[in-house]
Amino acid sequence: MERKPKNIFVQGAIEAVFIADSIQKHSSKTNIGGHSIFLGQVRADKIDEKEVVAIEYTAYEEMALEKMHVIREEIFAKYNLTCMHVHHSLGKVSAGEICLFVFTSSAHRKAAMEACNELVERIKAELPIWGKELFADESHQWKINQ
Amino acid sequence: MERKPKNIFVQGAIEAVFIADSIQKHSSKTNIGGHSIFLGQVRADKIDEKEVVAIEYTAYEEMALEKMHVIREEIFAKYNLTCMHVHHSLGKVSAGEICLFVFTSSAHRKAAMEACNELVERIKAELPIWGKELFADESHQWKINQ
Amino acid sequence: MAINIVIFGSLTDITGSTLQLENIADTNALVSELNNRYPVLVNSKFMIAVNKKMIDTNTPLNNNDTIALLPPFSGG
Amino acid sequence: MAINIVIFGSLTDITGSTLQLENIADTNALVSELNNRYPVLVNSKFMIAVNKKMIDTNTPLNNNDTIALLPPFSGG
Repeated sequence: MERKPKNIFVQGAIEAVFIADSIQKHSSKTNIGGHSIFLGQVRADKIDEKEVVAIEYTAYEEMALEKMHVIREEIFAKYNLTCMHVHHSLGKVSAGEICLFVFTSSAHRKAAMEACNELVERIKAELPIWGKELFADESHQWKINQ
Repeated sequence: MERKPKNIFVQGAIEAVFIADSIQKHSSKTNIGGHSIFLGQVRADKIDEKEVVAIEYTAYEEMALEKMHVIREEIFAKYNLTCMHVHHSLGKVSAGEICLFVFTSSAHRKAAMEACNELVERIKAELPIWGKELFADESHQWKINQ
Repeated sequence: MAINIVIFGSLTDITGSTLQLENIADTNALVSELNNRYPVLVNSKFMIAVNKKMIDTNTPLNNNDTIALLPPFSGG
Repeated sequence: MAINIVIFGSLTDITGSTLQLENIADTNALVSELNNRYPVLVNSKFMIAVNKKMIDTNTPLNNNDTIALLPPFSGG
């Protein structure tokens, strides 16, 4: 099955109610036995006495969506999944808010769990997205992924 | 820190809105960087032309809660987690509905993900809970975990 | 001496969900008595918990002990 | 010959978010020119994408190519 590139980007934080809706939609797919979800949340890290109040995300959107499409196809080829959904914030996301939502479903739990873990690693390593950590005094520092 | 045994049991299906509330509550914990969630959903398996319409769960509740308490302590000792929540249905859960909700959070994603996976495996293997697969014609078959 | 037995999962189709037995010295005697009463139990795989602790060797039973018969778990 | 450069992440603090340069034959020449204009760039780690494809060897540039300067990703 050929899949079209999907937009993964959301302006601002990802709301809990959006996640609930996404879960609810899967109740009609009665071949699913397990869902695996990863949520990235913005941490109020302290750096030299200053606290991160928000992260502002930017992306090379076109390239990120093309790359995400490739990753999606590879994950679908590798794991026996029923569905896969990825949402990433752009713009400002405050500490405590959700900036990444990865959601995989499969008949048996193992595929969903392994695919979810691999997706998160690949999203962080391969998508041209950058986080700018904003401090209360309006200074900033660029986020570094470990 | 000593933790008291918590009740993990919920009557009937676990609703998406309950999951959303649980996620939302963590927005005040700004030391969290990642949440890992597993949801078990009842599959409409076909067995000899008959379709599972629901699973009815029963448990040796007291023993399950004691065992879950031990598992919780062991997982907290093994992984650097901020929080851990487990909810399992009792009674009838229809195909397409959620019967298990495992939710772990940590500063860095790896602990949350690994703890979530291990919790799901241990819950399925070690908690005295049984699923009775109900068919439309009111016959049944006892679920077997693989 | 009375022992209370609680039964779970597929075993309830054979025995119902509770039983009370008298004069059962230990878990081996219990299994014999159960197999006597419910011959199809011989084909059932189950574990025994005494006062919520799983046992794997013959265990003496005391008055008012609670015994549970636990077929393989299938939660989740 | 005009090439359009889009810049992301930490590099925007040095160069701004877009640049247009003329008469740049290839990506090696581009890096030299950028280092000339923005000496602190020498200390920055970044990759180059030409028309959204990451390159890792010197690559000739054509009219209206879009070049992107990509510091290490930090999404999620």
